[in-house]
Amino acid sequence: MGVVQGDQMVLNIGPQHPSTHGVLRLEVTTDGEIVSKITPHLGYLHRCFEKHAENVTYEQVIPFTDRCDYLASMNSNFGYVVAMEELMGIESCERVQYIRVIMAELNRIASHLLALGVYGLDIGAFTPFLYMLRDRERILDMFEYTCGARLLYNYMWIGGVSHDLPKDFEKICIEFLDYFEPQIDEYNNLLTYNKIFIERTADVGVIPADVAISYGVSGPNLRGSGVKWDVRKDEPYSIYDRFEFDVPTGTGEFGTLGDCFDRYWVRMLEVTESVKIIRQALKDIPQGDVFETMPKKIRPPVGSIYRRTESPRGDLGYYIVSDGKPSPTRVKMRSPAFTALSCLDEVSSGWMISDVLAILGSLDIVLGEIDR
Amino acid sequence: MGVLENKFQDNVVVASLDKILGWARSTSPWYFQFGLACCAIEMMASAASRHDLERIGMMPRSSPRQADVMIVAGTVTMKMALRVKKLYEQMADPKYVISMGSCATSGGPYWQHGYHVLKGVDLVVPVDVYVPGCPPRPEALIEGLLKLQEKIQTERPLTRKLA
Amino acid sequence: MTVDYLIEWFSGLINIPVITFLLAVTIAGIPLFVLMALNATIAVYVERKVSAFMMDRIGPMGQGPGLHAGKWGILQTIADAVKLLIKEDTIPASADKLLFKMAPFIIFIGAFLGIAALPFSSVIQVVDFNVGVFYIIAVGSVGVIGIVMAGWASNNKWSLYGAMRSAAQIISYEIPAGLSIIIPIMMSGTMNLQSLIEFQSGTVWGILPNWIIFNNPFSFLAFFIFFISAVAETNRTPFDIPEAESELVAGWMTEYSGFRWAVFFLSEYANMFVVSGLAAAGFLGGWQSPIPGLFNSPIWGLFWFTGKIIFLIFVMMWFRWTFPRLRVDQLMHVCWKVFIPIAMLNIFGVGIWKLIIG
Amino acid sequence: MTSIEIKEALKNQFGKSVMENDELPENQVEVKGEEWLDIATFMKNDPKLSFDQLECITGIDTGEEGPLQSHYNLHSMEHRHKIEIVINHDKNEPKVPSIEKLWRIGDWFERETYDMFGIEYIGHRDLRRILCPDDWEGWPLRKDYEPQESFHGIVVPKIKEEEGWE
Repeated sequence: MGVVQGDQMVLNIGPQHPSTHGVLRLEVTTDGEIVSKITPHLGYLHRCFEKHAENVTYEQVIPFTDRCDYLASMNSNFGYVVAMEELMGIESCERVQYIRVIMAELNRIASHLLALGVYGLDIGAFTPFLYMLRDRERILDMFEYTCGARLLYNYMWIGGVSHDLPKDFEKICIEFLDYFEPQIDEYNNLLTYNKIFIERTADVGVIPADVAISYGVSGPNLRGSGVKWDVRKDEPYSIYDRFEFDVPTGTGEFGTLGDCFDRYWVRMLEVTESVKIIRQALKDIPQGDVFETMPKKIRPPVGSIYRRTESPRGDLGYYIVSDGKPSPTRVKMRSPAFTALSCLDEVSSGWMISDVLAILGSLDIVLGEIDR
Repeated sequence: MGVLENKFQDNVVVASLDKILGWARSTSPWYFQFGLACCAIEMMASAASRHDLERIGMMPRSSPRQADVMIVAGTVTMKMALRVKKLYEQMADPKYVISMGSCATSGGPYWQHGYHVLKGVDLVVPVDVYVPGCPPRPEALIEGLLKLQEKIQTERPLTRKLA
Repeated sequence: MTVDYLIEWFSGLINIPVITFLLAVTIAGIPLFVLMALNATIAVYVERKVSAFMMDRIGPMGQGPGLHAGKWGILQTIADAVKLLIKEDTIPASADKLLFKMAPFIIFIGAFLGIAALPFSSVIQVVDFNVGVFYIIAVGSVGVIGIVMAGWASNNKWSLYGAMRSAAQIISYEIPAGLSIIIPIMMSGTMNLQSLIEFQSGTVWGILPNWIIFNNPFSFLAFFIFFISAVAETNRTPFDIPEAESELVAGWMTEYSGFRWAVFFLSEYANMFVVSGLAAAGFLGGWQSPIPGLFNSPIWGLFWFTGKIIFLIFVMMWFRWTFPRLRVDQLMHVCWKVFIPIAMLNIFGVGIWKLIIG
Repeated sequence: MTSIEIKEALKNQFGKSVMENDELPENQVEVKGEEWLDIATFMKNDPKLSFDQLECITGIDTGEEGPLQSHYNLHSMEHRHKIEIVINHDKNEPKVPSIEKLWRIGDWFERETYDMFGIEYIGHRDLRRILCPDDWEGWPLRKDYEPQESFHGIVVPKIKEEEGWE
């Protein structure tokens, strides 16, 4: 445990703790229930992604990106292939672009469902978590039907995707969306509008917009603070500029702008937006060969690129340096969860222990991505 | 346990008592919520509605003291290895370990250049069942747990062991 | 009651008061203990099944290789209990060993003594105190001493947090619970549980049974305050902050394993039984039939009383698997600023009601 | 503003500290390490530039002959423009002023780069390793890094090429 100094007590939350979302250790200085300082200790899942990336070829990096953000592997893949295609100056065919968007948005729903469910669990509600996981399973089924894997897909390749969509995918996907949309109301009735849930999340852990930007907080966490920033809209990549969707931002509905409830609520709204995008994409998807634009040899020219994409957790950036050899000189992943976690100390000092875990849950961190 | 363990000669009574104890232990292996990485998500999926680990009597516990099975779900790093060992030591006997996924078994995809990855959790704690896969499907995990239950049933906790 | 009969019967055989008393108490205690164990076993099984059905799962099904836990997993909790009995009893090196060992039994005694005074039927009751209500409330608060002992002795920060939260919570919620249970006492004019239940016979407005909950609006409100406070006293969601799994790992039970931990579990379910029993006796007519005038024999009484308890326990489970958890300050807020003032006003209201109407 | 305009603005303000380097692509600007804190302060506070977001700090080891590099990706939420700053470090004694007071995320990014490359940030309030354990040896992402043979008694099994496990 820690050192006791006067009337302050040091409490170690983690590395093994039910609600640290993985193996994170928080060294919390408390005065009774009130928290005065938090020192996060990372690295319990440091799996040397960047070292591996330097030692394997460009295509072989993709499976490692899967394992970084294991809740949204499609989006991790997407970021890497978008950066690589830009570095190589190639463009994949239309069908591939549509398939990628559909997969990425489906995975965004899956990831948000888990985030929302686990957040309920952090607050103490067990049942919504399982309801959301139940619906997430159906998304995983569709992924499995397409590429054979449930969690880590290695689906998006440079210039293409590993498998074309199955013939009846469209039908299955529409069926799922029709089933899923009414479910959102059920979650809201069960969890969102629960009085206790609102009491626990509204006004708690407010991140003002300027603090959020200074800490590099991005994605739903930044939008929860009222900043309308979405890479899909503001720096469109792939074919996101063709779809109509809103960027939901926090409104401080039950409390202050930028509190835990706003972050939670933005995620819930984003799920609906993703459904919209998928419906549009399914309507317009052209026929074609998904292997058509895949380069035979991947040997990007000397140079470097930094490209960011919108993963469910925020701006997922890849910095890739090539020196003309078959394997990259450097691949750096700018992980959104890493930046989100960094503001924990500033946001949660002065709150109670229960609130710290509520704030941590609302940031939706994935340790695989923080530690890489 | 302690007091009674391995104290008795083999006979009919002890054998049937052993059988009852083995039944009880194998029927209620409570697992330790110990998610490390990607595999933890599949472990959660196994416990959730579709696969439902509770069917085979598994209940999650978050304190090591009350758990019987530690499912090492995910990559164990050097920084974590010492903690894994400590948590294992904190569990009360009888305790079992399942190494879930190739990372926990051997380092998995990270075995070659993973300077910070422990090459197999069996370097720090004894493992009863290895479940392969990256990550193993929930079905695979359940199969591993059933194998563990079979193993527990063959144990004879009361019978004195031959030297 | 039962104890009195036994003492009378034994004194016909042996004429030494101490021995007859001890014999009678022991013999009366065994069924109580069996009841407690049975209650915990069944309640844990039911809780697992109820939670599973609420979550779209199926719960324990007794599946497994070779021998398995029966159809629908009905032997599941028995297996759990046997396993816990033979599991290693770990005592942390830095723990206060004596207190660590004693704590589970103090919690157990608190729950055990409470059951002794529950009126299962007009003839089945172990001890019929003339201050039964007061007695149950009093022994119910013994448990908190055990919890604080457990939390302190474990020498673990999670345990300490859990114990401190628990002490604050249980002591606070005893006040609204106590203030609300005064209302049946005011109306019936007795603290004896049997007379309290007898008071509730007959009908009110011709249709509803004359239970105290239906008697007047104040008592109706008082029941809910009592029941919610009772849920809080048993440390269950949404008031489970002392053992909040996602915050405090397992709260004050963090360091306990095996048998000692099983005793905690036993006591938790026994506590639920006791508070539900008190709610049933005080507000829901105890062993009175819900259809006035019908099914009123003592055997039916046993059925009605346990039925009401089971229903209340089910509601507690329903709470647990539906609601999120309150924060510690919100918990105190609800108690001191909402429940206690309302409970006080209730007493006042019932007094006026009695003066004017009844 | 475009990258070229930003570069011009920086040159006007700092003159020689902003270096001419034709090898770099258009969106990158190389600056002198010693002046970096002043340049960064200007870039953050100047209303025309107003880079309020530090997106990423990337350390790069360019090989045996090449230097250690730091790449700072900056972005302005207000003007929606971006630039990449390059700083070259001496490999034997990589030092650069810390900018964690300007952009709070710089704190963790700098700690990460320190952890991986051993670049020292002068003026950082709490420069510790962030991912590796505190008693880890070496800078893992440098090209000449050799993994540790044992860590707190845990022996790392060595892998020989082709033969597999030792």
